[in-house]
Formats: sequence, C-alpha cells, structure tokens
Amino acid sequence: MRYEAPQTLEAAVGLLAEAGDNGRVLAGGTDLLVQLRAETIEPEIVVDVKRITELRTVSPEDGGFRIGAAVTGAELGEHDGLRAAWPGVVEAAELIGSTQIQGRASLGGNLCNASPAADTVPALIAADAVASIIGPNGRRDLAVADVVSGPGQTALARGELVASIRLPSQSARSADAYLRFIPRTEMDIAVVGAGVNLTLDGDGRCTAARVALGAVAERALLVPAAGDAIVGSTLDEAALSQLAEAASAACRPIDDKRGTKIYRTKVAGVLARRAAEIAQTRAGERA
Amino acid sequence: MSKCHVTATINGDEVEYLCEPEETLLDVLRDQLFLTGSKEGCGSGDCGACSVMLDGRLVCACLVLGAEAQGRKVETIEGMAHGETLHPLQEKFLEHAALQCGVCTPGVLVAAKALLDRNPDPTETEVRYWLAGNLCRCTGYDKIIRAVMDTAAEMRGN
Amino acid sequence: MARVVLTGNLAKLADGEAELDLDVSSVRQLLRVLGDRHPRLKPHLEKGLAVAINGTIYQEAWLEAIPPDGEVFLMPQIGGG
Amino acid sequence: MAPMDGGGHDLKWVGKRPVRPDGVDKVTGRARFGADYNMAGQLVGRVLRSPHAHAVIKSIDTSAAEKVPGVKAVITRDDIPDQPPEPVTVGEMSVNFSDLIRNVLAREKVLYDGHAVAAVAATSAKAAREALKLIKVDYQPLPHVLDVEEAMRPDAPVLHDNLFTEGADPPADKPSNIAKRIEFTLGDVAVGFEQAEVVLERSYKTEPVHQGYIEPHACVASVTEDGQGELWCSTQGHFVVRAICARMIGMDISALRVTASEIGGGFGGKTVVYLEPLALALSKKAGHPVKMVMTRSEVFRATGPTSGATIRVKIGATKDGRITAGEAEMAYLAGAFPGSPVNPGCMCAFAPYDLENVWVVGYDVVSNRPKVAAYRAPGAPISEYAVESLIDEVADEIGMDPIDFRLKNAAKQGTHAAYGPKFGPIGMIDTLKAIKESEHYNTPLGPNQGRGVGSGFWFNIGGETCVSLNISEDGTATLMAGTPDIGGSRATLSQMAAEELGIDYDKVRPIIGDTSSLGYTFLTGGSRVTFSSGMATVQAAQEVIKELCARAAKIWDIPAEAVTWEDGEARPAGDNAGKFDPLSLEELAASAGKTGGPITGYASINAQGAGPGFGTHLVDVEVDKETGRVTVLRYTVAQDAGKAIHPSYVEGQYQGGAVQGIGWALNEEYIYGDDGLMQNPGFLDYRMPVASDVPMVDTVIVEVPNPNHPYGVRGVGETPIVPPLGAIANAVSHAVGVRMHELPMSPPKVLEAVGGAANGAGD
Repeated sequence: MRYEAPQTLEAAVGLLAEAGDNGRVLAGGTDLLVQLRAETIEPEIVVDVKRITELRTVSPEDGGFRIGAAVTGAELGEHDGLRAAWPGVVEAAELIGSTQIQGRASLGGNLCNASPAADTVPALIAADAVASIIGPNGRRDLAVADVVSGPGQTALARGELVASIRLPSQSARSADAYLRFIPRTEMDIAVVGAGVNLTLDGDGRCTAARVALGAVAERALLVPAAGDAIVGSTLDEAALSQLAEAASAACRPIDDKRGTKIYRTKVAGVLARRAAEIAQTRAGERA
Repeated sequence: MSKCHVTATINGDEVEYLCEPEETLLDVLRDQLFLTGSKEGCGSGDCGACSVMLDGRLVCACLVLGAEAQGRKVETIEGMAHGETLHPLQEKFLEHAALQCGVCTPGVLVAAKALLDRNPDPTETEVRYWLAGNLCRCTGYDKIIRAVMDTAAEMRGN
Repeated sequence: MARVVLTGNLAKLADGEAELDLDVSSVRQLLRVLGDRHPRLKPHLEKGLAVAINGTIYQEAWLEAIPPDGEVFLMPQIGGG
Repeated sequence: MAPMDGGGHDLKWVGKRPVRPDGVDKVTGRARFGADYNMAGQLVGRVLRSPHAHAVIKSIDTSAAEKVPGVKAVITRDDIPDQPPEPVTVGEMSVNFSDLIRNVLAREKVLYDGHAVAAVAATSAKAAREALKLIKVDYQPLPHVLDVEEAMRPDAPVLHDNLFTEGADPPADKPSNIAKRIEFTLGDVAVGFEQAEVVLERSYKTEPVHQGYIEPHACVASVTEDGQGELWCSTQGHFVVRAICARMIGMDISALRVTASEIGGGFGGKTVVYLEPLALALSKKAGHPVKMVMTRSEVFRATGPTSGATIRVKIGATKDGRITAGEAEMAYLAGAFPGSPVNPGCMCAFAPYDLENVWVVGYDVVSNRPKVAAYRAPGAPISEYAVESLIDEVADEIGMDPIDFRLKNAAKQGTHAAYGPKFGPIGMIDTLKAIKESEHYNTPLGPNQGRGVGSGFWFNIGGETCVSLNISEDGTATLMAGTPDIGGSRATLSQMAAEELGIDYDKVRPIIGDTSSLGYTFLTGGSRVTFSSGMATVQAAQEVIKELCARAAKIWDIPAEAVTWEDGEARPAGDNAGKFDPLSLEELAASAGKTGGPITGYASINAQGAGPGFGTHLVDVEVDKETGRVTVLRYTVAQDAGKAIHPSYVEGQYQGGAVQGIGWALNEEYIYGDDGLMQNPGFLDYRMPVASDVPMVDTVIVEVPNPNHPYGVRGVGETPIVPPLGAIANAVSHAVGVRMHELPMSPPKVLEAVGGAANGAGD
C-alpha cells in the first residue's frame, strides 16, 4: 500500500484516477482504517485529502454554506453560524461516534462510506444539500439524496471524489432537526435515523417539509409522503400521526444485528414525528 | 513498498520515524517509540484506550495512520505529568481510586484533560458524554466521573 | 459420631445414602471411610470436593479436624471468577 | 491475633483510603500490561481461526506458509501431544487436558467460529498475516447448534461422540450434548407446595455475555535450547498458567517461570489459557521468543464468555409471605466443551433465603460456541436472576413490599443454605434493611418509571496462597504476593502489613512475585485475594514480629516471651521483664546482621473459611414506551464486606459489578447468523455500558465480620454482579406493567413486551 497526502484537489484526483479501483480516499479514516485492519479492503493507494484546503474549510455561500468534505464533526459543532442555521445537520454530524471519532470523522466520509445508517445523510437530504464532485472530467453537482445508491455503493465514477457539500440558504421560520435511535446513549450505529426540515408561515402553519429516514432501507430515503402529511397543518395530532404512518410505510428495512424490520418500521415513525416537533419548535423560535 | 519517513512532535520533542503506510499511529507509538502508555483495546475506535491528542484534537491513535502525523503535534499520556509533578487529573484519579485495573486509565486521562482544557466547568452529563468513547469495565464510571468533576472544581479554584 | 451429608449428585453415587453418621475425626479420614464404603464415590472424592464442617467451608483440607458431633456437608468444589 | 474491627483497637491503616502503591505507574502510562513487554529478538505470533461453526478438519497443509520469508515456525494439532480425556488435578483445579488441548488448538474438528486451528511465528506482522492466508485447511462442514434447548434435543448435531451424560438416571447409552445432570434436594418440595397458598411458575432465558475486559489477551514466551521457559502474560493466575502450560508443552513445572504482567481486567476470563501454550510451542519450535496479542475480534470469538441459560422456577408461598418451597430447573450453555458453571448456579439459586424445601436440577450443555470461562460469581447471576424475578412476582401477587417479603424469608446465621451447610454470621438481612432505610427507596417515582429490588449471594473462596515479607536494612518492608493485583490488592495487603508491623503504609512496598519467587499460589478469583493473601500477609507479619521480638530479647538478654510488639517497636512485656528503652523496627533492622541475619517472614497457607457474600441492589428505571429504551436513573448497592480494608476499592467493586449487571440485563448479547458465525465481535455491536449510559452508583458497605479472617474480611468482588439482573428486570416490569422473562431487555424486546411493535406496520 502507498500513502499520499496531496496538497491540491487536482493532485488528489490525478492519484485516484491513476489508481482506478485500487485507490481509496482517506478523510477522517474512522471507517477506512477499520476496513484496512479487517482486510475487507486492500487498496494499493490511500489518498489522504486532509491537506487540501478546500476540503478542510467551511465557508458561507449564497446565504448557505459550503462545507469541505474532510471537515470533521467536531469542527461543524464548533461553527456557530452553521450550528445556528442548520442545527439538525450539525446534531447529526455530532452524533457520529465518540468525542475521539468526532475529532476525525468527516461529512464527506460519512456520505461516501455509503452506509444505509449514516447519521448525516438523512439530515443532509432533508436539508436538500448538494454534493460538489470532482473527478478526471471536472466538477459536477449531485443532490446528496442521489450520491448513495446502496450499501457501500455510490454514484461516484472512477477517480471522482466529493469535494464539498453545499447547504442552501435556510429561509425564515424554517428549521431542521435530526434524531436517531441507538440502544445505548452513545457509540452505536443508528438503528433508525430521521431528519426533518420544515418551514412555517406566520400562523405556525407548515408550508414546506422534507422528511428523510436512515437505516430503514438500502440507503437513506427521502419520504415525500411524510413531508406532505404535515404541509398545511399546524403539526396537530392528526397530521403528526399521518407523518409517522407515512414514515413507517416508506420503510423497507432488513433484520440484522442492530434491529428488526418490525422494530425499525415502528420506531421510524416515532422518530420522524419527534424530529418534526423539534424542528417546529426551532422554526417557531426563529419567527 | 517503501516505508514513510515521518517527522512529528511528540510530547514536545521532535521525533523521526519510518513506518509502513498501513501502520497506525498507535503501532508507531507503542512498537517503535516504546510509548506503551496508549493501549490497544479494540483497534477500531470503540474503546478509547489509545486516546491521544493530534494537533490539539482528541483522537484514537488506532484510527490514525502513522504517516498522517507528518508535521503534526502528538500528545500522549507520557507527556501529561511535568517532571515530578502529576497533572491535577492524575492526582485526583489516585485520590478518588478512579481506577481498578488501570488499562483504560491513560486514555481516560487524556480524554478528560482535553475536556477540561476546553470546558473548565462541565456538568456531570457533559463529562459522561465526553467520556462515552472511553470504555471502562471495572469501575462503573462512578469514581472516574467524580474525579474529573473534582479536578475541574479544584482547577477553577473552588 | 459426625453427621455427614452428601449433597448434589454425590448422594446418588452413594446408593442414595445421603446422610450418614460416621466416627471420623478428620477430613482425610472421612474421605477414606466414604471411599471404602461407596467405591463409586472414590473418583469424585479424589477429584476434589468442598467440605463444610459446622458451617465453615473447607477445600482441599485433609487435615482439618471434624469435631465429635460435627455437622459435615460434602459439596462440589467452588471456584470463582 | 490482629485486632478485629470494633475490638477496641484503633486501626491506623485498615479501613482507611490510602493511595494505591501502583497508582502513579497507572496514571502515567508506565504500568506494563500484557502487550507492553518485549523480549529481544522476539517474533510475532498469529493464530489462524475457524471460519466454520462446526466442521471436520480433513487436512491442514502448512507448506506454503512455511516458505514465506520471515516465517520461523508454524504449529498445528500435530505439535501439541494429545492427553487422555480424564480430569487431572492442577493445583486447586481439576482440568480435562483432552478438552483444553482441543480448545487451544483444534484437532479432529473445529467446534465454533474462531476456534484456533494453527499458529505462526514470523519476523513481522506482515509475514505472519501472509502465512496465515497460505495455510490450507480442508474442512468438511457439519450442522451446528447454538441454542441451549436445541442442543439438548435428541436429534441435535452432537459435538463430541464420547460425551455421555454424567449423572443421568438411567445412565446414558448414547452420546449427546448434555454433559452432566446435577440435582440438589433439601426437604421435600411436594410437601412445601401443598402448604403454599400461592404458587407461581415461570421460565426465563439469558444470553451468554462476555467478561469484556478492555485489555485483550497477550503474552511473550521464550523457550531455550536447554528446555527452560519464560512466559510473561496477562493472567489472573500465573501459577495456574505455569501448571497447565508445563503439562501441555511437556516441561517440568519448575523449568517454566511465569511472570504476571499488570492485568487489564479479567473478571474470571483470564483464569484460563489460550495464547500461552501456543506462544511457548512456537518459541520452542522457532528457537526465538514469540509475542502474541489477540485482536478484539479474537477475544470475542474465541474466549470467555459465561453461559446463556434457560431456567424454570417455581415458588410456593403463604399469603402472609412465607416461602414454603422453591424449585428450579436450569440448563447452562458450556460452549464447545463441558464445564458450564451450572453447579454453582444450582447451589446459589435459592441461597439468599431460609427455605425448608428446595429442589434444583441443572444441565451442563455443549454447543457450537466458544467454551465458557469463569465470569464473576460464575453461574450465580443467571439462576438468581430467575429466582429474584419470581420472588418479586410472588411478592406482587400477595401484595407485600418486595423487601419485607425478602426480609421474612432471608437467610441468617444458623440457616441451612439451600445447598446444605449452616451459615455462620452473614449480612443478608442487614443489606435488605440498609436498602429499605435508604433515601432512595423512600423517594417517589415519576411517570413511566419503575423500581426494582434484587438480592444475591456468592460463596467466596480461600485457597493456597504464599506471601513473603522482607524487612530492609532501613526498616522498610517489601511484600511479595502471588495473586495478580487487578483492583487494588497491593494497597489492601500493604495496609494489613503496615497495621500488623506498626509502620507507615508507605514504608511497605508490595509487588506481585513470579512463579519462581514464591510457592504455588492459586489465582486471583473467587473474591479470594484480600481474604487469602490478606491472611497470609498477616501471618508473614506475625512471623516477622516474632523474629523482631526475639532479636530485641537477644539485645536485652531477656527471654523472647518477655518482649511484646506494640506500635512498631519492641517493648519489655512488663515490669518483670526489666527496664529497657523500646527498640523500633528501624533500629532492629539496622542491627539485623549483628543479631542473626536478615529479618523475613513467609507464609504459605491454604486459607479456609471464606465468608459468604450477600448483597441487595435497588434500581430505578424509566422506559420510553414508544422505542423500548430503558434508562437507568438511580442505583444503590448494599453489600456485606465483612470488613472493608480499603473502602474505596470495595465501593469500586460494588459499582463495577452493578454496571456490568446493567449491561448484561439491558444490551449485551452474542449475535450469530444462521451460518453459526458471530456477527458482533467488537465493542461497536457488543454493547457494554458507556459512561453516559449509567448514573452514579451509591453504595452502602455493610460490615458483618467474617470470624475466620484476622480483620473480618469477606470477599467482595463477585457478589455485586449477582443482584443487578433481577433488580433491573423487576424495575423494568414495574415501569411497563408487564413481566419480562428474557435477557437482555433490549429495546426491541421491551417494545414488543409493551405491545408497541405489534401496532406498527411491517411484516
């Protein structure tokens, strides 16, 4: 195995393109090093992207933010502006692993590891985030919802990597929230995750909502029916029940060591509802 | 494949080493530099026994490649005491009997110091969540949490 | 005479004779007498047993004295974690 | 005789909380654990493990592996001689070497996922890894069985065709997975159930759980050309390791010197050998030292755990709260080889209670899982969980406070234990009263919260122990014990030595001696160290004092009997002895050469009369009825320590045991796929409690002195893991209003119990 730590995106892309299927991107390394050790992957080259400035920077952009793919969870949590605008995305990032993991695990890594249970992905989908991808053929944008295609599978072509993720401008009376369920209070992989991003009007009526779920299908899902269930409502009991039902109905989970189909399906509804209530409170506070 | 040549600052001293590209920082610390205070409990970032500071960030040394430390600052448990003087956390851990077997202790201390350096007045809940990545099987955490809280109080001058 | 009680599977190996009155003054003597009386017990007696004499448990203690009216229980050996 | 607690003597060190002697090493990273030691020229040893749950090994071809540059030795079943399948006495243990050898390195078959098949030693980890990949093992997979009830069925795949049920009536005529049937009877349960006004019967199930020590197994071994061996390892008992390894490798016991490293947790799981014989065999073959360290995955797949079990319990009681009969039938998973702790499980099941009629039956059952190892009060938490759950349900049924119900039936001095003998002075009732009177028990609960009580018992043991105490020229003392110190025993032993000698605690420097420095000493386990090594320490100190008095007598030219030892100095026993200025330990030590040579004390004993341990735990939980999450809100432990030599370390044992119990009760379990392979061999998915999962654990140290120990010590290490399972199960049941009968009470199971999952969509 070879280790390279290029200073520029171009150099990183060049190394990855040259390596073909035998190259891996090293951002935080919290998944990659585990896979290396278990010998589930044996790449010829590992490209450490943490010395590339663009990938390590959070910058305001068009009222929103551009987050470098190698920015860590801890750094997101320490960014006051981001935290204020997108508390759901930040809380999702901060839920990944321990304090130690937080110091390393990156937003881009969480996305590209393509685990169906990744915490930030439902939050990013709910936020309608867009990934900026760079590769041998230049840059392209792709909605985060379309980056992951299945467990461990992404829509990235050979030699491509995610450079940054753009969060849009958050409109007034809008807020997001993310909740996940794990058996312990920390250190587990999500059994279910639910991200909600919603907008209220002056009367507290929901005018737009995006609900996304994690760990209930082969990849994180946007559940339009769950969002539709609360649009036009004040998130009254009936609307919330409908949201929960729609969330549960969208689940197509598996039984595995972390949860059962029945359990995940049920709890997805519970969490989606609870996350919606948190987002509602936050949005209300911004009014 | 050739080894990586790395220069890093470890506990304040400049250190040079050669490592295999797949070797972790923990392997380098333990096997090459004989800094065996950092322990390997899992090798997957789930136990925190190898906690070290990397450029001021708390990390698991088992999830960092040795090569990544090029030009960076690493602080380990071996650098926590100064000369003959223990860090207040080390003193309090002894006073509170906050260790039994002691194998998780170096990692817990490094992590606890990272917390108090950022937050001199943490709540019990904050201490518990901050240390959630440091498994201890002996103590049930009670005396560890008390020792950290007591150190914080003492360092604040209470 | 000491009152000797065999617990657990030991009683079965002693042909159901779970309680015996024996004139023995030490654990070693007790084990010998029992082994002679019930040969099926012998391997178990040799493998190691716990002996409770008036409530105090002894393990591997051949020389421990058994008082004349002692209450003696033979039990499986106890280990620990 | 040393002063007993409450005997009017002021204790200067015993009962205080001094800093442990090994403390600074442990907070600075200096302390050397199993993997922290290296020998010059050492090779890296690695193990090839079975990818099957059950398979015949048709052949093993190591030729390609041996050709890898840097590989110095490869060992398989052919490198460790077989031994007959019969128990052999090793120190205080009875060991079946045929099974042990097969567990350390598979022979005819692999019996579980992770079973060791071969091992290599190479100059680098890389070469060792590459060699493992080149070892060709031809397996013929066989059907496997994991579950205890399935393993007991007549049509189950049989693991060992030479295993016939011991204790079966009539005798077994064909092999099965049931290694043993045992039975304990007290009184007549039929009569007891007739006297009962309420009879409840329930079945319970627990999953195997791992000891979960943070330090993986590790060792370094060196065998020289003249057959001498050195072994450094992380173990609870280096004398036991020596005895077992010497026999396996074919060495004289005295030719093998074993040094116990600092040990990063054991809880029973480091009382057996895994890597040590392999490292010795590899070293012998390679002619170089070999270091071996397990990965966490290897620890989970191939070491420990303790049994999972099914337990049926039946209890009869009168409406005024007197238990008239208790019956239990339990089957414990032993793993791949016989030897589950079902025996103590049966004996402990009803031990906290004063019952006239008890009938308990147990089965030891093998299955395609790693062979169980001891885990804190082996067997007791499982059976007592079931009994404590049903006791609680009976109390509910007759409308009695659960503590009052237990008080009415609690074992006390003179009670015949359900397993036979009469208890001496014990503290069961004291622990119940302590909990009943606690502020915790008298604090109201909130919505969705439940409170649970559970009691527990463990025997504690003594055993063979050596301690030496050498007085240095300056009057300080070095104390050497043979019991590895896992949780602060160097402090407690030093406290007792200082107390006896009348010198300051920090004038005693304790170490753990290697196997060549002391006589045979049984392992650290069974809660025996403060009891047994403490007893030996006191005896060694008494011997030193006797010698000191003799030296003073010589100096004063008076009879030795005319000298007494008080406050660290020799004094004339009375006016008749003559008038002399006292001689301090320091003075006597300084002149030791002139008065007959160095002053030393040595005790080699077989400590008897360990004091039974009883505890009662109280826990409050809150249940999220929509997700099934159980949060432990508050926890209090009361336990009889006999005498707490160092109360902080006693509290630490209580707190640690309680939290291990919380893990066992709520989330820890082995998850296997249909292929029989373990799916969660790591701390990520084997969910031990983390700091944010648990509250502070309050403790009440009850002290009913053990009359068989100079300071009244009982063991305290194991009892604390017995009550939590029942206490937590009872609390969860009270919070959700439904009785659960299975551990772990993980969120999906709790949600199902409250009916939540049944309402959900999905299939």
